Amino acid sequence: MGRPKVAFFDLSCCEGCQLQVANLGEDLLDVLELIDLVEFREVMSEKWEGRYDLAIVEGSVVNDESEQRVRQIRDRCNVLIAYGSCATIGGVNGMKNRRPIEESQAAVYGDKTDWFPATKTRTVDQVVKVDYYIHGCPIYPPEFIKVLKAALAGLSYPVPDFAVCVECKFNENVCMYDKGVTCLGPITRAGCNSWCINAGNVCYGCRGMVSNPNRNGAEDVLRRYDLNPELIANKMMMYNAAKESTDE
Amino acid sequence: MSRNLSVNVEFLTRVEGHGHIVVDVAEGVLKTCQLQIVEAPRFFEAMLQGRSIFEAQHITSRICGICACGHSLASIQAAEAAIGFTPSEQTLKLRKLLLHMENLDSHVLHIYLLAAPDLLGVKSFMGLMKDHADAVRRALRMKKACNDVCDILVGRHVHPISCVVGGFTMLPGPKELEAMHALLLQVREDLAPTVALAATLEFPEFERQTEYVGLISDDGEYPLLSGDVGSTDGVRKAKEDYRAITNEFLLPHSSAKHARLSRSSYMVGALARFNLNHDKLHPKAKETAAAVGLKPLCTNPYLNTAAQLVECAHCTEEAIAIIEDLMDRGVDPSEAVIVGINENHSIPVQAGSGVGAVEVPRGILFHHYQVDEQGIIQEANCVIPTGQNLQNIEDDMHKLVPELLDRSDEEITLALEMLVRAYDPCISCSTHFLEVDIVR
Amino acid sequence: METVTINHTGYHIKRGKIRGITPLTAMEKMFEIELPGGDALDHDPGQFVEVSLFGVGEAPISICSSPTRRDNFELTVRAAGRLTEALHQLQVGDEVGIRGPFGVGFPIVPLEGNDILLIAGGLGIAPLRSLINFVIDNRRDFGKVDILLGCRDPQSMLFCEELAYWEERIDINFCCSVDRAAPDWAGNIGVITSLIPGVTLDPLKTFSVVCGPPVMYRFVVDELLQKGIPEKQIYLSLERHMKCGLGKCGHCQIHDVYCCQDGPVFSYDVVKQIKGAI
Amino acid sequence: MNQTLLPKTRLDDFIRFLSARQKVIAPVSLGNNQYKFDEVSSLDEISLHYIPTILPPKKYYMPQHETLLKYDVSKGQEMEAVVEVEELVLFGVHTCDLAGIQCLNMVFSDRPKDLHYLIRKNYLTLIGLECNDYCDSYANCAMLRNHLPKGGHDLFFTELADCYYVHVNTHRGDELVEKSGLFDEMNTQAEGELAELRTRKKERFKSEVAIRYQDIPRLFDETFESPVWEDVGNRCLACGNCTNVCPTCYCFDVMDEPDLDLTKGRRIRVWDSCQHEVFAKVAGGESFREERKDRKRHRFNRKFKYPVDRYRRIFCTGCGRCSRTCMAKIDLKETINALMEERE
Ligand SMILES: Cc1cc2nc3c(=O)[nH]c(=O)nc-3n(C[C@H](O)[C@H](O)[C@H](O)COP(=O)(O)OP(=O)(O)OC[C@H]3O[C@@H](n4cnc5c(N)ncnc54)[C@H](O)[C@@H]3O)c2cc1C
Ligand code: SF4
Ligand code: SF4
Ligand code: SF4
Repeated sequence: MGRPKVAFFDLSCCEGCQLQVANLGEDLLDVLELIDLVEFREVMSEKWEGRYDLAIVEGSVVNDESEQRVRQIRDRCNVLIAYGSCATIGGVNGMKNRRPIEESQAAVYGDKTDWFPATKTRTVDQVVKVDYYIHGCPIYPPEFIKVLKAALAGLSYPVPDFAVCVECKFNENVCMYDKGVTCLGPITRAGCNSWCINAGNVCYGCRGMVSNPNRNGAEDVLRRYDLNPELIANKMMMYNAAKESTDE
Repeated sequence: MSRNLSVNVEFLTRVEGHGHIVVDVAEGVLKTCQLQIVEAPRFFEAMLQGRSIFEAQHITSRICGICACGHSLASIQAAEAAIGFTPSEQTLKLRKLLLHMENLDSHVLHIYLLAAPDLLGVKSFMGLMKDHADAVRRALRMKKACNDVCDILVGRHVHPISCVVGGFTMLPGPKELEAMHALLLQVREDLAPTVALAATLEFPEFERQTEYVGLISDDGEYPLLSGDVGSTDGVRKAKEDYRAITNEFLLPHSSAKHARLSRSSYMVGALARFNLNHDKLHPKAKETAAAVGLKPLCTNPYLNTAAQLVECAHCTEEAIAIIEDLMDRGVDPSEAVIVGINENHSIPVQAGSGVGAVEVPRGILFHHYQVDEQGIIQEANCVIPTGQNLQNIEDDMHKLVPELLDRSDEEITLALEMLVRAYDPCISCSTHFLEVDIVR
Repeated sequence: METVTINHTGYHIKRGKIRGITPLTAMEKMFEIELPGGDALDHDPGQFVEVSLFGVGEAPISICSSPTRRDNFELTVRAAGRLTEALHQLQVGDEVGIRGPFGVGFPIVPLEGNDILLIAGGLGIAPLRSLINFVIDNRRDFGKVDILLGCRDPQSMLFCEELAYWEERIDINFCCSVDRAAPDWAGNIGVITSLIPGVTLDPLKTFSVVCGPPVMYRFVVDELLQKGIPEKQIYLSLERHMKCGLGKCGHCQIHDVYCCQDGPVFSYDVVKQIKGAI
Repeated sequence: MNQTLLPKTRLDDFIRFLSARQKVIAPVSLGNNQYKFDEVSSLDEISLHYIPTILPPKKYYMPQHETLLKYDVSKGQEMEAVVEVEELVLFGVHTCDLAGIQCLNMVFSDRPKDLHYLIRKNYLTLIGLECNDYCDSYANCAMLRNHLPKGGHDLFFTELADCYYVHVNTHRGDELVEKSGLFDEMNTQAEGELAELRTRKKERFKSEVAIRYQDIPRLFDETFESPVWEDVGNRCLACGNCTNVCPTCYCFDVMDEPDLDLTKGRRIRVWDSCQHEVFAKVAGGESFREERKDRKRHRFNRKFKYPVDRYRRIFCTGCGRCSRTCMAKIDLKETINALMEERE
């Protein structure tokens, strides 16, 4: 068997996750030893007509056109990896679901909204079956490599289902709550090595929530910080709104 | 010659985002010439309404992964202006450093991985691997270096973490400065062979009189993070008047807004900056310009790539200078901020309106916010460089296509693709998709 | 940082070679494994080994063969996750890592000379098979032997040929039931507990060993107690997640008990003390 | 064994003496009144007056990620068991953390022994430091009688007016004292000062909860079904901070980390937490501690009840880390008080 044919695709997103892959630097060359990269629009003009062993998809589904594209990709690939928050949980694109789509359109395009049709933001797995998830905005490169290894070996990759706090403690950071600001680490699933807290910022929840978060408990904790309820809701929904609004 | 021609290239590649080019020539006469932006709109402005101004950087960084640091800087500048906060000198210095790294990183990506394949006649960097493996390795090494500097400085390059309204949540210590310095010295080494390679490249010939727009200032510094907005047609306005510069308008074939100033269109980006401020470039950058034969006022858009190379030299030298200065003076660690959404009230907030104008890789980027006294965003607006360039690209195409009609379909298509790529468009930013559709 | 090699730790694996693979159902396969040099595993019925494939992981699997039979041992594996699915991909001649045997198996000594009632649900028949064959090979040491087996449906029944053999033997009472079946099924239909009242036994002389999915225990134990079997004479094999098998990792801990070292087999009077164990 | 004195003015020399021989680990400040054990090379980097570090020194005994085996599957299941070790001196370890290490020693030397732990432990030198005063209101060391040294160290320092009173407890400790040449003879004044300090501490350190040490296990036995657990479970976010920071929590997960070539790799163990929902899940999907209250109760019992049955020792050192770190403000002393009230 030859090297697996791998292709990268992007739906609606900022393409930062592709860049994270391009940014692997010389590690990228090691990865390229393992796979046969057949499509990567951002950096390649080559096209592949056959089946993909692995399709790696970034971005959310936000209109009929992107829905069609992702269905075509699924039909042509054996294994599909959704990577980046936009693809796995909707990411920041999901925020627009929190108000009627017409309102958002009007805010940006005024009376010309008809020219640019849009739908609610959906995650890739709300449209087609997804085999592997790499969460994060942007993806954490070591996790990308980990999942790629699992996919190439045909093994499952269970996303850590415990809180970012765990990794944060491993890294011995001073807790943001002790510094007087709120952090979504306790309800966000780990896997990023507590990236943001290591850099002195709070966790924004970009990897999505753990499977059974104590939402009431978390809101109680946040409420102790002089925040109005709307800001709390905003905070918890920065990345998680797409799942939230369509699951209802 | 009266010719009908139809070329159809779907998914223009090696650009950030998705677009189509539609050219329609019937009987030798150019009828339509459009750059269609079919990228799905993402409604960032709408998402920002009702949120804390302290979240604006985090959210708008996600407009674009390639210029995430640029968006962050413009967003922070606008946000700080809106709430009436003045950043410290150290903070400004570190932000300048970050912007240099952003421009350097993006330019290296564009020059080597996106533009060079065209100029060397291959399909992509994968093709380069055969005859120019060293160049690819060098490009990846330079990119990695930029990336590593950003990791140290702001946690990561894509969607920087520590650079926020108020300053930095993490500051480099002596060890970190040392590490960044070493990385940049290596970039400096790699730049020499890059310039040598670029000097051998032949850029297509094409000229069109164009208005160039960018930041201008009265001090001796090549303006990237501060200054007024000016043009080669003599316009000069405060950045708060950005709407009078960009005059945005919508076209049905593009989900991105277009812009015009004194003429039907204008250009922003490395070439515009070079044309406006070449005398302020670092001597090393001026040397580079001479080596690749770039002279002001240059009206060949294909040479935007050359101007990027000149800026690479400038940014590298300036970044090294900043780091050396910081190594001498030391970074004051007590300036690190803990902000979150300001629930600790560490930053005073007042109602107001603020504009940020920053020269990011593809040109001048504007962010504009209006906040209430709680720091809640009432109104937000972003004007993206690629959006400003779209009309100019179309105008270039209008002039270029008739000049090319005696060439083959493939050559015309390639020339158009290369033209669009020379602008290094970031359609993700302006809203993603580029497709060439020539009907003659 | 210096790296020291250690000659033997609890995490050392033995390189087992797969000598035979028998597909049992759509989900389960039986593997016959040979240790280096043909060494015997030296296990007791009811013990388990940690089976490992480097790059994939490790999982506890009960030994389903009797120590009285041949030198190679057998494992019945249901494809349930990472490791077990990878095991199902293997071929005869491939290697697997083996650690163990671990744990305290079924109590042979107290059983000897007494009547025994063995109750298995689903995959629980795998560890019990090891005991059953041990009993058959030492048949004279035991009194009356009853075996009750419950399965989801006839398709999921394991070791069908052996079941038929046990059924034929006159010195063993074998009875099985399925939760649901097609109309052409001639056997019993119903949950396993429905078989217990039908067994005639002398409760004070009977030792019962139960093995099956966690949900089964409550109901079966209630029935056995109803029959008058003393708590001390009921043995259960508990399943817990395990990572080390060495009584350290904490996954299999129920109260102060580590299933991997102190179990997995416990008598009911002990289990009863451990709140939340079943 | 014996006692000796180190004048305060020579402490820096002693640290430099140590760091010339091997890496020295000591508490350093992170700001925000928080500390961590980290590498130092001189006294000025060390915070001698510190409250318990974010992570206890267990991270040197059983690192967060620890390699157990290296494997290569190119020719079958080939492996080599390894321990990654480094000679370290841990300086300034408080009595609660010494007790924590003693607990871990018990667990890992219990049969079957864990050689990875025991071998690494041999590379570590432990120098204790007495707390002359309470750390903060979260600490509950007196209740567990860990405010006084109970062994487990090579050297033990107690700060007096001008010098450190040093207990030499092992041959290794003795060697450091000898080789450094920095220590003075014991004198009666120091003896007197130490006695005085201990008397003062006796008054200052009183059991923080009104319960006797020996009665604690029974309390947990009797309150297994208490509604207190319900309340604690409702507040708990299951983030696992309390177990990670605890000096006596040692649960772990074992996993393989293949290299990019997919043939070589490492089998590692990583700290795990009984507070995670998946911790006690088995293949059928059943979880034995599905509810947060079950998990919280399990953790408390694993400190105050179960280890007493197994190792005859309470596995809480009284460091207060779990209460200090909990953002839901679940406090160990409050919980014990609530349980006691409940029982009455
Ligand atoms: C003493 C003992 C004896 C046993 N004997 C046998 C036997 O003889 N035969 C047999 O087939 N089995 C036996 N088992 C059960 C077997 O050990 C489990 O099925 C084991 O989990 C299989 O490992 P695995 O790597 O294949 O599955 P895993 O990958 O561990 O998956 C097991 C289950 O857990 C879920 N899961 C895995 N990871 C996660 C995660 N991170 N988050 C959420 N869910 C997750 C999976 O979906 C799956 O349902 C025994 C268990 C014990 C304790
Ligand atoms: S900083 Fe955030 S992620 Fe870290 S421990 Fe605190 S709450 Fe958890
Ligand atoms: S710390 Fe939070 S926001 Fe940051 S990368 Fe991790 S999950 Fe995302
Ligand atoms: S239970 Fe809490 S107080 Fe006790 S040793 Fe652990 S962290 Fe310290």
